[in-house]
Formats: sequence, C-alpha cells, structure tokens
Amino acid sequence: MQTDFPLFPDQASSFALQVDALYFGILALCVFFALLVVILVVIFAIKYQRKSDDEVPRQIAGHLGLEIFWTAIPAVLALGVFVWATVLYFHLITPPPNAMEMYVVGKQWMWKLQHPEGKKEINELHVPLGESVRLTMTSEDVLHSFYIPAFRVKKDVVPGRYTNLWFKATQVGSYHLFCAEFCGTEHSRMIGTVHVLEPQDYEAWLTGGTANEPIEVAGERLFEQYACHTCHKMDGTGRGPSLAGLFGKTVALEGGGTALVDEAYIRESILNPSAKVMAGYKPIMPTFKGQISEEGIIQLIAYIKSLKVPELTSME
Amino acid sequence: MADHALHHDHPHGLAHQFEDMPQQKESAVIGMWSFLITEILFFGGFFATYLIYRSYYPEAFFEGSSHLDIPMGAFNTIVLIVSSLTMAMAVHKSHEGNKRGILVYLTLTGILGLTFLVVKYFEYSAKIEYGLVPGLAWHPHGENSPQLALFYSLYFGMTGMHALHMIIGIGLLIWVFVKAAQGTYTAEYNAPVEIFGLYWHFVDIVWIFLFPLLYLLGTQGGGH
Amino acid sequence: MADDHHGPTVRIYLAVFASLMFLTALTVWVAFQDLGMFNDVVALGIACTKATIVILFFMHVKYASRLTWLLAGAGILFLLILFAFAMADYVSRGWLGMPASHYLQ
Amino acid sequence: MAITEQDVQASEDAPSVNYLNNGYGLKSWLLTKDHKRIAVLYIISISIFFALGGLFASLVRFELMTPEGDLMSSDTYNKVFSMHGIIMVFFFLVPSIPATIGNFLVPIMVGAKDLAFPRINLLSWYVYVVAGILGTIAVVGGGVDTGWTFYTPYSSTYSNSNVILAAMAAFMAGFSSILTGLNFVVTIHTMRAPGMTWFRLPLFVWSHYATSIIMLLGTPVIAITLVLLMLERGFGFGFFDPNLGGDPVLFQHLFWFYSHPAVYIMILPSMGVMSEMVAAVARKRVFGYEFVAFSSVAIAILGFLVWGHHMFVSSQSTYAGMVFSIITFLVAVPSAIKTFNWTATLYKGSIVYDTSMFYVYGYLGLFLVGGLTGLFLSSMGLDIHLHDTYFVVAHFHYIMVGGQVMGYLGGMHFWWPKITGKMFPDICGKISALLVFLGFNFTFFPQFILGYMGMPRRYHVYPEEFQILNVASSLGASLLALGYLVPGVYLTWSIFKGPKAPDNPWGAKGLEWETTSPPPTFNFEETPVVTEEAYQYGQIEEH
Ligand code: HEA
Ligand code: HEA
Ligand code: HEC
Ligand code: CUA
Ligand SMILES: [Cu+2]
Repeated sequence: MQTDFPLFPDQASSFALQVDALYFGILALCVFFALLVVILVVIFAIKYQRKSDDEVPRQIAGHLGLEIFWTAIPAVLALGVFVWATVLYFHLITPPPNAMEMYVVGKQWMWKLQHPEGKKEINELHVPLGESVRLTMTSEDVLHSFYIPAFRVKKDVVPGRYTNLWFKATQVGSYHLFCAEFCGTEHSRMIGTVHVLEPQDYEAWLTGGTANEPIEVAGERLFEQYACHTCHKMDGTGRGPSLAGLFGKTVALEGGGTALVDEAYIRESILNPSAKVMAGYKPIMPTFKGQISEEGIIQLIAYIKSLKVPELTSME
Repeated sequence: MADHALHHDHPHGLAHQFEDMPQQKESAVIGMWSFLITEILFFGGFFATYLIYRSYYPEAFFEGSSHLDIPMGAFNTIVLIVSSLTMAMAVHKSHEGNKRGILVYLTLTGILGLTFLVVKYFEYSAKIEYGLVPGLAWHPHGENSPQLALFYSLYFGMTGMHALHMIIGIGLLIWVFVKAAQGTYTAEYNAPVEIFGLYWHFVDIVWIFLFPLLYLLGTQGGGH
Repeated sequence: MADDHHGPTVRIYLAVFASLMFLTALTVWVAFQDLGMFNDVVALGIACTKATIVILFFMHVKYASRLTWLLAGAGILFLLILFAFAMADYVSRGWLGMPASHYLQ
Repeated sequence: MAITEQDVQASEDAPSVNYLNNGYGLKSWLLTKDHKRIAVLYIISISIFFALGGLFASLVRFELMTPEGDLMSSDTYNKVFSMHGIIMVFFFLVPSIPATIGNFLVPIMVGAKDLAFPRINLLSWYVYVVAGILGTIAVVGGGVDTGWTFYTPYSSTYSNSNVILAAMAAFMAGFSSILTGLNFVVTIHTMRAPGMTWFRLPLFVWSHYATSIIMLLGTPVIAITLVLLMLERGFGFGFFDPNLGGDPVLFQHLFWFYSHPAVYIMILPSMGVMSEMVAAVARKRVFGYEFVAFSSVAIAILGFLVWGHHMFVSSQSTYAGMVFSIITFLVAVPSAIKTFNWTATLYKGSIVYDTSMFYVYGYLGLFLVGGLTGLFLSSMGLDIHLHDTYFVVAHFHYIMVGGQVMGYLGGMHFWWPKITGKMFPDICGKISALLVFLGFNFTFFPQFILGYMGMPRRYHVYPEEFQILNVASSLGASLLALGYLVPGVYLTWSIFKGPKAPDNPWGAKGLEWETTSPPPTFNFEETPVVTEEAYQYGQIEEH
C-alpha cells in the first residue's frame, strides 16, 4: 500500500485534497515570509559587516508607516487563512444527511466497531468506497482519539459523551487507524486498519463469515430482556411514552423546556431517566446505569431509531 | 555587611535595597496586590468549575445546597465581617503608631478568625456524620447522587481552601502581633500590618461569595 | 505617598461595616423570596456590592494610587476572561444540533 | 568608592570586592539575598534539570530508532517522555531565562540595588529546590506516565504512577515562578533609577515585565487545576469524573488557561534577550522600540485568549473553537512585528561576526520556523489532521528549544563576562552555535514530515514506514547533544582559566555594562542617573 520511504500520506478520502490544499497554501505563505526574513538578514550581514572597531552606524529610531505596514499585512493574511481553514472545518464536521451510521467504542486499548447491520469488528473497520460514513463514538474509560491519517480525520473519544466524525473514502486500500490521544500503557498499540472496499465487495464482506443479526435486532432483544417494553408500548398505552418515531423529534419536558431526541438524549434517558422527564409523565423509569454496557446502549439506540410510527398520530 | 554603600541615614525599618520609606511602603503594597491577583485567579479556578456544573446540574446543586446549614453560614459571614472591621481598625491604629490599639484589634481579629474555624469544624463534622463527603464518607443514593457528589466536592474544596487561607492568616496574624508587641511598628513603618490587613480582607471577600453560592441557593426547594 | 494619611476615618469604617451587615441580612432575606431566576442575579449582585465596598474602603483602594486600581482591575478582568471563555464553550455546545455537544448522565 | 577595607585583593583596574568574592563558603551562598547570587544558584540548578531532561530525551530518541519497542517497555517509555516534558517545561524552560539572566539583570538594568523583595527571591529558589526534590522523588520512585499535560480521567483515575507527587512538584515550581514574577513587577514599577522612564527601559526589561504579568495571572490557575486533580485522585472527590457527570474536557480548559500563556513565559524572555543582542551586534538602536515593547505586552495579554486552540478535536464547541482560532492568528501578529523590527535593526547596522551574532541568526531562523508552523496548527481545518502528531512536537521544539533555549544560551554567552568576570574563547562560541543550529534542524525537521504523514506523538512503537525519518531525527539528536555539551565544557573552563573580562567587552549600551564585571554587591557604586534612551549608540534620527 505504500512505498518503503513515503514522505506524504495517502489521499484516500473526499477531504484529503482539500486539507492538503490548505496545507500547501499555508506552506507557501510561510515559505514566503521565512525566505523574506532570512534573505534580508543574510544580505544585511554581508553588506553591513562591521568595517572598523569604532564604526558607529546611522541610528534610525523607527518608521511608523513601516510598522503599520508590517502589522497590517500579516494580520490580513492571517485572517484570510482563518476564513479558509474555518470554512473547511465546517465542511469536515458536517456529515451529509444520508450517511451510513457506524458505532465506535474505545477502551484501553482497543477499538470496538459495529456496523448498522450488526457486524462487529475489533481494530478493523471495513467501509464501502464512495459512501459517506458517520461514526458515533464513545469511550468506556479514558480519552482516546480516533485518527485515520489517510482520511485526514480525527476526533477525541470522550467517556460519558458521544462524539462524531464522518468521511467518504475515495480510494480502495488499507489505511492506518491510530489512537491519537494518550491513553496509557498500550496507547501506541491501540491501532488498527481501515479497509476501503468496492461496494459489492463490502456487501460480500458483510454477508460473509458468521451470520450477523442487525444491530437493531440485538437492540430489540435487549429491549425485551430489560423489560423496557412493559412500559414503552408501541401504541402509547404503557406507563411510559411510546418510543416509535421519537428519534429526531423535539419533545416537551416536565417543568418547561424542550429537548431534541438524539443519541445522547436517549443514553441519558436510560442511564439517568429523571434528569429530563418528558412532559405528562412521572419520573418512574428506573435507571439502568451499570446494568447495560456501552455497546448495549448503542444497540438500544439503534433499535429506538429504527422504530417507525405505526400510523401518523402526533405525539403529545 | 557593606552598609557603607548606603550614603544616607538609615531610617528604622528601611531595607537596604530601597532609597526611602515611601518607596518601600509602595513596593510592599503593590507586592501584596500582585499576590492578591494570583489569589483571585487561584480561587477563580474553583468558581469557574462551580459556575459550569451549576449551570449543568441546577437540581443537584439545589438539593446539595439545601443540606447546608444557613444559620451557621450566616453566623460565620457576620463573624468575618466583624473581623474585617477589627482588622481595618488595627491598620488604622498602626498608622497612628498606637501599639496598644494594634494589639487590641489584632487580638479581636484573631479571636473572630478562630470562631469562624470552630463553627466550620462543627459544620464539617455534621457533614461527615451524614455521609456527605465524596470519596470518604458518601451515602446518598438518589437519582442525583453522582452530581450531588460534584456539589459536595466543590463545597469541601472551596470552603476547605478558604479555611486553609484562614489558618495561614491566623499564623501570619500571630507573627504580626509578636512584632507589634515588640514595638516594631511606628507611624512611619507599618507596612506589614497594612499588607496583612489586605490579605485578611481578601479572605473575607472570598467568603462573601461562597456564602450565597453554596448556602443560599437551596432555599427555593429545588425548583422554579 | 501622602495617601496613607488620608485613609478613611473611623466613622467611614463603621458606616461600611453597617452597610455590610445590612447587605448580609438582605441577601439572606431575599434568598427566601421566590424571584425565579432572579434569585441568583440578586444574590450575586449583593455579593459583588459587598466585595466592592470591602475593596474600596477596608482595602483602601479608593484612596490608593492608580497602579493599585490597575492591579485590582487586572485580577478581576482576567477572572472574567476565564469565566467567559470557558463558559463560551459550554453554552455554545449544541448550537449545531450535534449530539457531541450534549451532556450525558 | 566606598568599599569595605577587608577582603582587598589587589587588582588595579577592577574594584576588589564584587558579588562573587564578597563572602565565601556554602552558607554565604545558601543564605544570600543578593539577586546575582540567587541567579547563579538558579543557573546551577536548572542546568542539572536540563541535563536530566536531556537524558530522558536521549532515551526517547534511542527507543524510536526502531519501530519495535526493543529498548524499554511501553510503561517505561510513557514515563520517560512524560518526565522529559515535565522536567523540561516546569523545571527548566519556565525558570530558564527569567530566574537566571533575568534575576541577574533586571535590577541592574533598571538601576536598582536589588530586587524589591530579596528574601522572597531567595524563597523562590528554595521553593524551586523543594519542588525539584519532590519531582526527583517522583521520578526515582517509579515515575509518572501521564504526559506533561496530565489529562483526566487518565491522570485522576487510571494511571498507576506517581501523579500526585509530580503534580505537587509542578504546583510548587509554579509557586516559585509566581514569586519571581511578583518581584519583577514590583521592582520595575517602583525601583527604577532617577531618569529611568518606562520608555528608556531596555527591551529585556519590557519582555520580563510581560512575562511577569503572565506568571501572576496564569500560574495560579494551573495551581488550582493541579489541586483539583490531586483532590480527585487522592480523596476521590469528583471534579472531572465522567461517572459523576463531570467533564474531562473542563480539565483541559483549566490546564490550557495557564499552559498556553505559559508558552509565552517560555518565549518572551528570549525575545528580550534577542532585542539586546541584536542592538549590540548591529551597534544600533532597536528599530521601532515602542512597537517591540508593546508587542511584548500584547502577546502577554492576547495570549490569555487563545487556549482553546489545543482543544480543536477535544469535542469543544465549534463556535468556541472559532473564537480561539481567530485570536490565535491575531496573537501571531505581535511576533511578526518583533521579527520585522529585528530585521530592520540590522539594516545599515555595523554587524560584527562574533558568538552573539551567530546565536542571533540561529535564533531568528529557528524561531521563524517554529512560529510559522504555529499557523498550520491554529487553522481548525488542518489541526484536525495535525493535532497530537509529530508535527506538533516539531512545532514546539522549534520554538521552545530553537527559540528559548537558543536565546538562553545566546544570553549566557552575551552576559557571561558580566556574570563571571571571565571571557570565553569566541571561536568555541561560534562552533557551539553552529552545532546546535545544525543538530537541531537535523533532529526536528524530519518530525514535521512524520507529523504530516500521521505519526501520532507519545508512540512507543510505530509502523515501519516511519523508521527512516525517525532514525534521521535520532542521529540529529546526538549532534544536538554535542552542541549542548560543548558550551558546558568551555564555559566551565573559562571560569577557572579564562582571561579577565573588561567591563564592557562588546561595546554594548545599557546600565549593566557601566558597572564592573562582575558587579559589586549592590550593583553600582552610586545610584546611576539615567539621561538617555536605551541603545544610544549614536545620535538618533527621527523619521
Ligand atoms: C515557547 C513556546 C511556544 C510558543 C511561543 C508558541 C507559539 C505559537 N503556537 Fe504553539 N505550542 C507550544 C509551544 C509554543 N507555541 C507547545 C508546547 C505546544 C504543544 C503542547 C502539547 O500539546 O503538549 C503547542 C501547540 C500549539 C497548538 C496546538 C496544536 C495541537 O495540539 O493540535 C497551536 C494551535 O494553534 C499552536 C499555535 C501557535 C501559534 C500560532 C504561535 C504563535 O505565537 C507564533 C507566532 C510567530 C510567528 C507567526 C513567526 C513570526 C512571524 C512572521 C515572520 C510574520 C508572518 C506571520 C504571519 C503571516 C501571521 N501551538
Ligand atoms: C524545554 C523544553 C524541551 C526541550 C529543551 C526538549 C528537548 C528535546 N526533546 Fe522534547 N519535549 C518537550 C519539551 C522539550 N524537549 C515537551 C514538553 C514534550 C512533550 C511531552 C509530552 O508529550 O508530554 C517533548 C516531547 C519530545 C518528544 C516526543 C515524545 C513522544 O511524543 O513520544 C521527542 C521525540 O523526539 C523529544 C525529543 C527531544 C530532544 C531530542 C531534545 C533535545 O533538544 C535535548 C538535547 C539535550 C541533551 C541531549 C542534553 C545535553 C546534556 C547532556 C548530554 C549532559 C549529559 C547528561 C548527564 C551527564 C546526566 N521531545
Ligand atoms: C417502569 C417503567 C419503565 C421502564 C421499565 C422503562 N421505561 Fe423508559 N420511560 C418510562 C417513563 C415513565 C418515561 C417518561 C418519563 C421520563 O422521561 O423519565 C420514560 C422515558 C424513556 C425515554 C425518553 C423518552 C422521551 O422522549 O422522553 C427513553 C428513550 C426510554 N424511556 C427508554 C427506555 C429503555 C431503553 C428502557 C429499557 C432498558 C426503558 N425505557 C424502561 C418508563 C419506563
Ligand atoms: Cu487510546 Cu491512545
Ligand atoms: Cu497554545
């Protein structure tokens, strides 16, 4: 996949080119200023070498115009770079709406990854070429950082919280996956490989090997195992609200305020139900903290996401 | 040694590096203020943490606060304000070079400082008894229990750091007292009393903020 | 450095003391009134007033050189910077509606 | 000349009693209140820590010669780079110039007999020593493996190493630097000699003033942060613990509130050194004096508004990141002003090719690369890729080692005759400057490439394709080590065997060159009266 002595990383995602363009842009700017200063001081050293021991050069106090000039020019250029880099940043963090969802749990010292179809991997990630993939990530212990140099993407993985990252692979091949945030003894071995496959190969890979149950099926099983369904009935007749079609909605909370139902909100509802109570309900839901693993929660989330509203009736 | 490098009379209390008393006094006051700046930011780290968690977990903070003893906190506030007054009076007396005045007011200040610490001791004991000390003796089990631990960590951190400053303050007070008793301070040379006063007032100010932030926010029963 | 001798008088000290006591009583009383979110605002406002009074009179800043004002001001300014910029992160998390910004548990 | 009669050691042109021979014996040093002696104590102690930190650096470079972890275990490696970072930052770089050259020169440059609080100055050294001992105990007793950044929750809950001791050591080192900064602020405000107005102060003093501002305003926040960390780790209090709803990222905010401004503690003093040396090398007034002076203060203040640029990928909010990013770009501007003014100072100067000149040029080159690569990192879109890679490692070594250490060494050479009263061989000075410059580039330039290729930092083992560049870097490091050893040798030699230094060997301007080499105990025989601006090498033309 690489020559023996590479000096530049692979460009294997849709933003690699844009990031590299920014890199070379700033590089040009920096080389310009560095050369400017270096050439000037070298010329001065040659031209104004001290001729005699009691030579006293003309004393120049300063020059206001010059000062303004060399304050303003770098400031303007720097602001230009800022705009460029920030626009790119927004692009880098905003996934397209149709992106495939995958889940990542980091723990000392491995990456646990899961596909929407339920296939699980450790330290390996298979993704289809040309598809946008959005990762939802969390950590079981300390900070980690999910880093694929060839894709120019990186994001810290934080315990107690979900972070996201997305990319679109543009080149078939295998690439490094690193943990970039120091996380203890085997930090440098918390590495893996990202395999970019042609879509049909990806399909084949998905279906090959062990039969997998889709992630939301696993979630459904947990939903029953933990007796969630006793309160959350599909038709809304249970003691808890129906969860169908809930994902992505904004719900009203007891005591005023609203909340957007996203992954983090569901996670909170499971681990600390009384933190945000849906309007019209009593805070009777027990906490499942310490009973369901991070992976289990992710499966439950996927299940709740998959629930469609049976027949359109607006929810209170 | 080489004191003859100074070619003028050497007033009482003037250190060798200074030219005259006003310069020395100005330096002392500015030095103390510079130190207080660092103290402001030192406590600032606590207050920033408090601010952020408070805005995230208002309920837990209300709940935590409602277990604190307002009468004791209010009493201690009053004790500290009175001690600030006596401290200000001690400084005032030192400007007059009134040794007896300094000693009397320093004594009062010291007693009030100790009173504060004694009350604090009782408050802490009660918390330990009820198991409200995160990590060491922690009993709450409710839904908010984790965030309650954040509140109590901040409570003990902040009041503990404040109490530590009080203890240091009382140590310094004793030192100033001894010097004053030896008759060191005159109408011209009294910078140590003055800058110690600055320190004492600063510690008082910290408490002025701690009291409402920690004790008083639980009075509304946890909801608006 | 004439300012030492123009420090506050005992009467001023007593007045300052009285107002501090009054404000302490006020802050306790107000805490038991239900003002909604204004409870916090009022409590902090009173605390700031008290602190200002102590700084100006007990700590003689009102009578002190410009430099002392500058130092006291710098301490407070940078404290506010710490608060403001750290809070800026916490407040604006979630403006993009991304889960990353949500707190858990 | 009112000098004590005793201790007269005959010598015609120099006064017999100076700060060095005024009292012998350990006690006269350990209980001294003389800022110059305290500076010497500091020089000795920070040199020890530099050697220790350098030793750890060498271990890092040895290990990274091969992709496998063959020299040491992962745990050992983690401890080695952590202790390298902690020692270098807290025990060497922060005190490097301020506590040594600054301690020695600031009072002299403002025309005072000593710092405002000599006893506090000595206390600061003792606090530093105690901190150093604590740090050493932490190292000897098993080390610490959190990195110099102490990020939670690893440091508070998961690490099995001596985090509390190391944090305590850093806490105390911070306290010592607060005391130094406090002394400088007061001294510069109240103890300037008659006629020494603010705009006659040497730029070295301005930059130390700016440094002190940061020490006073920033250091307490790292202190409290470390206290919180120690409470959390030691007592099980919760401040950053995600299990309690605490936020590990909050630790980063508090940490960088100090540690970003602290990087300016680590560069401003050397900028001051450069201003003095550029003027002396070119025999010219520093171009745009006021702008250079104010840019120091601007760096100090703006430097407090950018800490979030270390947290672009930490899950900090995007909007906060944007604010931090834009201000970071702006804080680069005062550095640009300085660079251009130094360049302009050389214009039509009378440039002498001596050791100082070599160090000035070396500094300029390395600082430029270091500073400019900061622009890559402050670009949000690019930092996503570069964060926590060797690109960052290269960036900060260019500034901290190429900048501040180069400035420290340059300054040591420049003021060596003043401090010790002895001259060193000029040719040796030039060779050492060249060695350091070459070795440095050899060591750290490959790391930029490694970083862009994606090699993460703090990696004990790494993929094979990174090996060649790593080997290059390790080879360079041995050259660099040589570059640091050489001055140690001939400077030590000069103390015993070097020729006596004249009062003003470089023909430079400044109060320190008007007193004797080495200066008398109270710096001047008589309080100087200042009548001219700094760097009056000749009549100044206004434009
Ligand atoms: C002495 C120490 C020092 C100094 C002075 C600086 C100065 C700067 N630093 Fe650096 N930095 C560090 C030490 C230092 N840094 C350290 C230790 C880290 C890593 C910490 C860790 O994680 O362990 C770090 C990390 C770091 C990061 C975080 C990277 C990451 O972890 O992802 C960033 C991001 O913005 C950054 C930016 C800058 C900038 C913009 C400057 C600017 O101040 C530089 C200004 C100078 C110039 C720009 C050169 C001169 C100018 C010109 C010649 C004119 C042309 C200029 C323009 C066109 C603007 N630094
Ligand atoms: C002042 C600061 C400073 C200085 C001077 C240096 C100096 C050097 N540093 Fe380092 N470095 C840091 C601050 C500094 N560093 C920091 C803050 C980190 C981050 C740590 C972290 O991630 O937490 C870091 C990390 C760091 C890394 C990355 C480690 C990793 O991420 O895995 C590397 C790798 O090459 C490195 C190398 C070097 C080298 C080769 C030198 C050389 O310049 C050193 C050369 C000096 C010598 C070799 C000593 C010379 C003296 C002698 C030879 C005397 C002999 C000794 C005895 C007799 C006892 N440093
Ligand atoms: C004892 C009954 C009960 C059980 C068992 C229960 N819940 Fe709930 N749940 C509720 C009630 C009541 C609410 C609404 C009040 C609230 O938000 O806390 C709720 C709210 C929720 C919400 C938030 C809905 C919203 O819009 O606010 C989610 C998500 C949820 N539950 C998921 C689960 C899952 C997953 C399980 C099983 C692991 C589960 N619940 C088990 C009673 C229950
Ligand atoms: Cu996980 Cu580093
Ligand atoms: Cu920074």
